[in-house]
Order: sequence, then C-alpha cells, then structure tokens
Amino acid sequence: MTFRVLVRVMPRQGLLDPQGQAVEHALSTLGYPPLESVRVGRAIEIGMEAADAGEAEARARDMCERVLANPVMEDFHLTVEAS
Amino acid sequence: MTFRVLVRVMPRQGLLDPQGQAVEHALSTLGYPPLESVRVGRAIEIGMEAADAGEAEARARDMCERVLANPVMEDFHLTVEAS
Amino acid sequence: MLRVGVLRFPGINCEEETLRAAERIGADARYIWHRDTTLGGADVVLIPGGFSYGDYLRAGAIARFSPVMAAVRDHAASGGPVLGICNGFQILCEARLLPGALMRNHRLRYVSRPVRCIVEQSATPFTSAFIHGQALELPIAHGDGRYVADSDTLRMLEAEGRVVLRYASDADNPNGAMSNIAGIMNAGGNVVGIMPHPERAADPLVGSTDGAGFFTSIADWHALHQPASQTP
Amino acid sequence: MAQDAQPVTLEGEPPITPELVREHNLNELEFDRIVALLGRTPTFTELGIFSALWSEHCSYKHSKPVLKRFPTTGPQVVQGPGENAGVLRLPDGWAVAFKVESHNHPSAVEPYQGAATGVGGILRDVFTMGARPVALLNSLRFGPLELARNRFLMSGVVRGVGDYGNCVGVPTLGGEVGFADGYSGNPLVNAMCVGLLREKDLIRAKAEGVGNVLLAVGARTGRDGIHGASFASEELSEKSEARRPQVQVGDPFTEKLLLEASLELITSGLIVAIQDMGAAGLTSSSAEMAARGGVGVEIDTGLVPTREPGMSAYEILLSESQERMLVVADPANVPGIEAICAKWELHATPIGHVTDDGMYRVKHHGVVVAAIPGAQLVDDCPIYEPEARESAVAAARRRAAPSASSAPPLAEALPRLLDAPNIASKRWVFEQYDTTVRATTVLPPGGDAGVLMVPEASFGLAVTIDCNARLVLLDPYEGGKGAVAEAARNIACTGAVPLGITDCLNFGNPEKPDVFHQFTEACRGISDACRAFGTPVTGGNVSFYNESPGGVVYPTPTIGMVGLLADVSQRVPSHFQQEHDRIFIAGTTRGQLGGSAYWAELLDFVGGTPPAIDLAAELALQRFLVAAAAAGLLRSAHDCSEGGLAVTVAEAALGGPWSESGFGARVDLASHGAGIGAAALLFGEDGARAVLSAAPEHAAELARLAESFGVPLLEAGTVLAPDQALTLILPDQQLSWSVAALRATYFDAIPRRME
Ligand SMILES: Nc1ncnc2c1ncn2[C@@H]1O[C@H](COP(=O)(O)OP(=O)(O)O)[C@@H](O)[C@H]1O
Ligand SMILES: [Mg+2]
Repeated sequence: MTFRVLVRVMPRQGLLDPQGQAVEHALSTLGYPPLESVRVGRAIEIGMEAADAGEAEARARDMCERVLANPVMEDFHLTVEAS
Repeated sequence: MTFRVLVRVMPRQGLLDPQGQAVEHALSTLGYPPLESVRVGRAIEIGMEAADAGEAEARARDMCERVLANPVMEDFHLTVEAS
Repeated sequence: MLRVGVLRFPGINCEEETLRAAERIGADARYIWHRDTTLGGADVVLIPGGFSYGDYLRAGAIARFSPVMAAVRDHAASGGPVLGICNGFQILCEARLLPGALMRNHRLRYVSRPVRCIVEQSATPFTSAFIHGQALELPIAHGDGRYVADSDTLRMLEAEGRVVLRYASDADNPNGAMSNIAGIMNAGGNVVGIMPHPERAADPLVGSTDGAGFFTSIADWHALHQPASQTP
Repeated sequence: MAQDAQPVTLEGEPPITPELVREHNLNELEFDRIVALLGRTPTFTELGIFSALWSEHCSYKHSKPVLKRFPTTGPQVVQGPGENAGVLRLPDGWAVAFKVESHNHPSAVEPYQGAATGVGGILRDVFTMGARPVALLNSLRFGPLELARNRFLMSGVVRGVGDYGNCVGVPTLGGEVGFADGYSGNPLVNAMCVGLLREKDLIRAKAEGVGNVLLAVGARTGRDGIHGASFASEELSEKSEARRPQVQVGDPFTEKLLLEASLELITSGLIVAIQDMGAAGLTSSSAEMAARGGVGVEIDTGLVPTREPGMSAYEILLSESQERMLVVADPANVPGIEAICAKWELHATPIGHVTDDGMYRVKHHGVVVAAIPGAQLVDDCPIYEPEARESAVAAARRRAAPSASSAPPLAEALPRLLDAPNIASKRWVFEQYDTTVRATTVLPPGGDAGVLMVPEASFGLAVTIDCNARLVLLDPYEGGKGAVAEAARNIACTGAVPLGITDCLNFGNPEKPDVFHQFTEACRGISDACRAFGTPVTGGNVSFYNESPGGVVYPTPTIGMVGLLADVSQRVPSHFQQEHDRIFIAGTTRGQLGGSAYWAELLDFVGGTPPAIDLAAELALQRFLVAAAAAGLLRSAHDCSEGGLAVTVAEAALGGPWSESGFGARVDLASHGAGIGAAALLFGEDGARAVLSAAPEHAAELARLAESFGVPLLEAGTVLAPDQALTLILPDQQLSWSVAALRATYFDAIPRRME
C-alpha cells in the first residue's frame, strides 16, 4: 500500500526562532490582530510503499531520528495517511 | 478560545524541489528502501485567539494567501486544532 | 613530512584555498574524496567550508553520512587533529564529533564580512601559535552560523575551556550565537570547529594574515608529535 | 526511410491557427516566412521551435544591425561576440572569459528565483568555455524604496543573487544598485561572471563530426519556464501575469556539480563541444550548436530524462529547466563521459546525433515531429530596423533647468546626497554576498573596481559593472560613452589597464521610435568609447520590452569591464589610507550639473544637458592612473562620478565598509574650477576626474607624471587623523562635517529603509 507521511520538524521550544519572529512581525505590520505565537519549521512529505500504516510510521520515525531532524535543535511530529 | 493552526507550505507540483531531491537521495544512500517521493516545504505553527475554529481557519487562510505562501510557487494546507 | 588531508564533499567550495594554506606551511596536502574509506595516511584532517549537498535539509546533515566520515571518526577517536571550518564545523556538529548545532543566523541573512574574535584556547593543534586572549580579524561568510547548545553543554564548554574562539563582543557577533561562540573543541582538544575562515586570511595580498596561525600551529603540533618511525 | 518522413502534429496537440501563431509571438510576416522556408505549414512542435528561436531574446531581430557596428577586434581578443562568453588574452598563457546577462522579467515575477537562476545561467555561460568562474558582479535597478513592493523585490533579488553564487562558491567582487521611478514594476537584474582559463583549454560551442552523439548532462527536464524566451520578449502586462510561465527554480548545488563535471570533461579531451541549455532550452542550444558547426542534428525527445511523465516533444524542447548542458562527443567516448559525470553524481544521456544533411530534426519516441533546415532556422528570422526618433519630451528635458530656489543649503547637500540610496553605501547588499571565497579577493566591493589575484601568477584582474542610466536618458549618445568611460575609470583607479567589455542593453519596447533612438544612440556612444579606449566588445545581451503599465525603464546599457593589473601587488584601493598623505584632484572641473545626482536627488529634477564625455581626456587619465600605480606612487584613487567632487572626496575619507573609522581631510577647492558656482564645483559631474592620495614624498613625482600624460593635477589637501573633520574650502566659504556622522549616514541609508 502507498502511504503519505507528513513530517513537521520544528525548532525546539526555548530556542530563538527568528523566522517565526519575522513572520509574526510581518503579519502585525500588515494589520493582523496580534497572535499568541508563530513558529516556523520544515514540512516534509514522504510517499512510501509499506505493508501497513504502522510500518510506514516506524520507518518514517527512524528516518526522522537519524536524518530528518537534529535533536539538538529540533522536535518532530509525524502523521501517516493512506493515499 | 485559543487555537493552534498548522500550516504546511509546499512547493507546487511540477516545480523542481532540490531539497526534496537531496533528501530522497540521502535516504536512499543510507539504505532505506526506495521512496515514491519526498518534498520539502515549510511548516508554520500559529497560536491564535478566535471565536471558533471557523474564524481561526478563515484568518489563517487569509494570512497564507497574502503572506505565508508565495502563490507563484507554493501551495498551502491548513489544519486547525483547539489548544 | 606532515601530511594534511582536505576532505572533498559534493558542494564544498573552499577546498582549493584550504589546500593552499596547508601547502604554505610546507605540508604534503591532498584531497580526500568523500567516498574514500581511508584518510590516505593524513596526520591532520581539514574539513573545508562550502555547501556540502547544497546545505539542503540542514547544513552538514547529509555530508555526515559520507563513507569517509567513519575514517574521520576513527582518526578523531585516536587523538588525530581535525579542523572543521564553517561548513566543516557544521558537519562536525551534525556528526556529533562536536556538541551543539549551528542554526540560521538571527537576522535570517547570509553574512559575509570580517569579524573580530578572541582566541580563548591555545592548547589545540590549530591554535598553539596564538596566545590566550589574542584578538584576530577573520572573514566570515555563512547563513547558518548561530551556535546553539543546551545549557548543560554550554556550562560544560565554558568550565572545560572548550570555547576556542569567541566573537570579541556582542556587537561583533554576526549571527546570534550563544555566548558569542565562534569555535569550540571536543573534550580531547583534537577536534576543533570554527565559523570564521582562516584560510582566507593567510596571505597579505588578500588583506590579512591573522588566520595564518591556524595553519602554522599544525606544523608546530606535528614537530612535537612526529611518530618515531617518521623521524629521520 | 524515417529520415524522409513528414513531420506530424501529434494527437492532442492544437491545430495551427492564426490565434495560435499570435500566441507564439510570431507576426504574419514571420509566419509566412516559416511556411515558405518549410514549403508547408509547420507542425505544433515546429511552431514552438520557431517561436523560441525567432523570439527577440534568441534572434536579436531588432538589434542585430546595430550591434554589428560595435568594435570587436583587437590583439587581446581570443573570442569575440557569438559564443557563450567573450575571451581575452592574459599573460603567461592565461585568458579571461566573461559575460553579462539580464534576468529582468523572471525577477519581476519571482525575485528570488529569477535572480538566482540569472546567476546560474551566467555561470554556465562562462564555464562552458572551459573557464573556472572566479568572480561575479551584479547590476540591479529598482523603483524607489519608499514602496513596499520595491523593497520586497530588492530583498528577494539580493537574496537570490547571493544564495546562488555563495553556494557555488564564486566571490562577488562588484556591482551597482540604482533606483528610479521607471524601474517600479520593471526591476533590472543583470548578472556578470568572470572566469579564468588556460588559453589552450578554450572550447567552443560548435557541433562537429557527423555521427557524433549529443548528450544531455545534468538536471532532468521539467515543465519549467516553457516559453520563457518569448515571455522575455514582450511587455509585462496584466495578460502576462495571467499566462505567467511556471517559475524556474534554481539548484545551485547541482550547478556546482555541473561546473566541476564540465571542467573535467573539457580538460579530459573526451568532448567536442558543450553548451548550456539556457533560454529556450534544448531547442536553442542544439540548433545554435549545429548552425555554428554547419551540420544537422537529430534528437529524440523521448530519450531526454524528464522530471515528470508524459512530457511532449514541445515541452521538452522548450523547457527552461536549469542546470542542464548539451554535450557533443565521439560515441566511443560515451563511457568515459558517463564515468566523469557519475563521479559528480550526474547523469549523461545520449539523446541524438550529428547528421550531414543540415536538418534540424526532432523525433518523439521515433515519430518525426520537426524537420527544419538548420541554417535557416537560426539565421532567417526577419531582421527589423525600426524607426528611431527622439521624442519631443526627451529633447525638451535636455533643455530644461531646475528652479534654483529649492536648493538646500550647501552644508546640508552633502549628507543628503550620501543618504540617497543611489549614492549611499551598498554594504547592505554586498554583505549578503560571499566576497572572499577562493581567497583571491584583493579589493572587495565597496571601492571602485574589484580586484582578484591568480595564485599561480603575478598579474591580477580588475572587474567592474557600471551605467549611469540617468545620463543615458538625457543624452543616449553621451550616456553610452559615459558608461564605458566610468567603467574604464573604475578599472584604472585600481591601477589596471582596461581590456574589454561585455554589455547588457536594457531598454523599453524597440518598436517605439524614441526607445529605438535611445538604443541606437547609446550603442553608438559605447562603440565610440570602446574604439577610443581600445576595449572591444566581446559579447553581451539585449533586453528589450522592459515596460509595464507603470512605465518604462531608463535606458540602461550596463557595461561590464575587465582590466589587467600587471603586478597585482601594486593595486590601489579607493579610500584614504594614511594621515598626512597629500590629496590630489586629477582632471578638469567645469561644473556641469546637467543630469547630476544633485539635481535629481535634492531638487527632484531629472533633466538638463549632461556633460559631454571627452574621450581623449578619459584615456589620458586612465593611462596616468595606471602609470602612477605601476610606479608605486598612489596610496588611493577614487573615480569621480555621481555626486561630483564632494561625494568623491567624502567617500574616500569615509573609509571602507568594514573599517572602524574613516579619515579626516582638508581639501582646498578655492583655486580649482575658477568662476564656477559653489554647487556646481562641489556636485557637478564632469568626467575624466579622480581624487587621489599619495605620500608627501611622492607628490612632486606624481605631478611630473600627470604632466607627461597631459592630465591636470591639483594638489589640494591633506589626509587628517580619523577623529578630524572633513573640510572643503571654497572661494568664499568653508564647509565642515563630522566624518563619523557622515559615515553613519552613508552606511545606514539603505538598511534604514529596508528594515
Ligand atoms: N549589487 C552590488 N553587488 C556588489 N557590490 C556592489 C553592488 N552595488 C554596489 N556595490 C559596490 O559598492 C561600491 C560602490 O558602487 P557604486 O556606487 O556603483 O560606485 P562607483 O560609482 O564608483 O562605481 C563598488 O565597490 C561596488 O562594487
Ligand atoms: Mg557605479
């Protein structure tokens, strides 16, 4: 089966997130009402063949831990969709 | 109410995605089984006050159209969570 | 003779001048290809700057998986000197040969300019030619140079004297690095990573020779540590 | 035999109708000529091919006769116009390849990618000649920074230029940024690349050898920028917004691999020719290579590696996907070529071969979809020489004068000029460019020309890119001369001898008589200056139709120049270096304010008659500067251009972009330019002038040297300590400014507006 794994890699809480700040600033200059918070990270979409959603998730998790996120500065979140 | 809006901004289909390509290539050299596709974009997490999920979504969509995504090159996807 | 190996990953772009700076101290300097599995007998390894794998995903994130990195790891583990410059520093952090990480510059822009920094550790194979506290002006050129680490790591680096190079002041800090850190070393002091480019400041014609000491230190280190078998 | 099969329009492709022809930007005359030369109606694929090759961008149909009048020869010329880049001879078997290209339209739509891919294209033009890129320059124009859209464009363009060149590892050594209303909606992005090669390694993009294979090397072909070439050849309008081609995305990492692989292929001797698939992609690269070699080619688009399935021949031929090369080689060498490419993680794929019948033939999975006589395809596009007539508005503008009543007090004028983005330091821009990679940068941006050294040699190269478009607007002929003269002055100030130019001619719609007048006159001016200086034109680029509903650009013929510094250690910086040094003014001041920055920035008046460029005086000044540098007499030299003497002296005193402080200076202008009004003396923009400094003990010798070259030289003042003021003495008054305050104004002007 083909799955689509959506990965969100976000800067660790507590670390300065200048991109988030820049977006927040841009939005407020444009007159949007103030926001609670804005954080900017990376979105990765992976299409993969796997026996089931569990396998897809396990493989994607392994990729995140080894490659896609750097635990020193980032956290990641996964969701798996059948496609 | 406070909502968390998750935005995914991805390179348009058909456009070259050098990051996605590089990640796909790296994962395959690391011995992962071949993937169908890898695309890399931006993930934005916005915390906001809104009357309801509909309002949060409408505001976030407007921000995406005007600021967060580059309509020439990118598509975006939104999800709203109560937080 | 002192043998210096300069790693070449796809996308690295400072290898020529790094090699040249090593040759200037009389070393037998050679490139080491990223697919090689040995260091070809190099006494010292230099990882030059550039954009290995385009800096895609994260600077240094993909290069650290290159076949040659296993050999670099072994070399480092047995006390062999390794210097990572700019992208080389990023690769060493991603490879966990140095603690911490390098993130997007705080102003979100690439910065290319000379910066003032202070040598805070001269007991390394790359900084012995400097005196502690010596001020240098060195070029930087990077988009991801903001050094970050958790507070325990930062405390440890400071306590153990492992900050090798520090931007001279907050105003000189070009990227928002924590504690103005411009370069650090591992616990053994043999693996060093720095954001500034000393190889671009090793010739009076290009404006400064403040960086030359990083290379002459290698020659001094070698004179002290020459293996017995190689002594004439 | 398949060879003789009639090409067909494939199923699903539209029939050839007058609307379709118009959509391909071909007029009736052009279409009739196509039908005549084919002896039939073209297929859909053929229509696409003609549309690309007969676009303004590829065919130069409005500019060819004018460009033919450029001087293109000289003992230093190894390769003149017609190749991917021009090549000039240097000492010791070295040569320099250089070229400038515009990427204006793509940058207007998507500033980051548009600028980035512009840099990518110009790098490829240079390394396909067998040269290693060693310097980049960029010439940028935007509308006023008061408008958010212009700030957005500028920050995107600068990031795009920077990210691409930085990643490939080529230092940026110079450039310019200008602002005027006409560039709102029509930003100009001109990128220049300079490469070094051994002359013997030069390779030309000429397909040869019947039976040789054509290989596609590098990135896969996607649906990017289809019809970019014809897009670049029309005015921007609401309509073009709608039919906006897909943006081309640059991949500088692949470019770096392609650069290394290409240079290795060239030195390996395994290939016959190599060319970038630039504007109009595979079509123009293959057709031009065949035409240069006088041979035919046959390509099967079905063999071209694509990024997406189901691409048609039409799409594959016209795609402008970046980072691709077309290589011609003996079939026996294919394995060797594949091995070099594999080393650099690239693929080389045979897609066709060279034929003896002169036909440009395309198959798609074996079915012939195009068969066009190759030479006619490239050469038979109708050539137009439209009417050229100066508009009454332009003539009147030249005769006009500002009302003097609005002039600010003199003491305020200098800081206000230093705060004008056109004059202020461009540090905010070049700080985002790697200026020191390769460790060969001897003079970085922030002065006159950039200077680089060659580690294996003792000579150096000086590089610059210049155009004062306001002067071209007011007087295209003098302005064209002036652009070359300013470039040459910048080069000579470093001590280098000007060698040759490349040009990027950015104009409006050539079908309008006043635009075509600007174009022909500016080219005449460029030609005359190049002849006088012995700096031939080695190539360049024409960008017409820089117009939008918001207006038209100033005529902007950007001049890229390279110069040779015989001994690079003798290079001269542009800022004062040492207290007590003597300050000199070389050249004659007549005090002409026509077209000046003073009028434009402070009186909001763009008009008047710009100073005529005295080519003999310019040449004498250049030679004097080179001789003085070679004799080691100069501590600094700064060319006098926008803002006149006052700005030039101030810039020399303010110091470089990274120095902690500048120097004070005291300059006595009382005896200089007798009888000239104070504003004209300070801010007039006569050419052929420079502000120099020299050690006191060299003053006499410098004066003797100037005299021997017939250059008027006034010893006018002294460099003072860093904490001293800048003082200018006029016949009836004395003006003083704090150098620290001027420094802050000059360096903060652009960041203040951008952030
Ligand atoms: N876009 C740019 N990129 C790199 N350097 C630039 C750019 N714009 C200006 N500079 C540098 O700033 C300095 C001053 O430029 P400019 O004002 O055009 O001076 P000049 O009139 O003497 O040519 C030069 O060194 C130039 O190379
Ligand atoms: Mg200029």
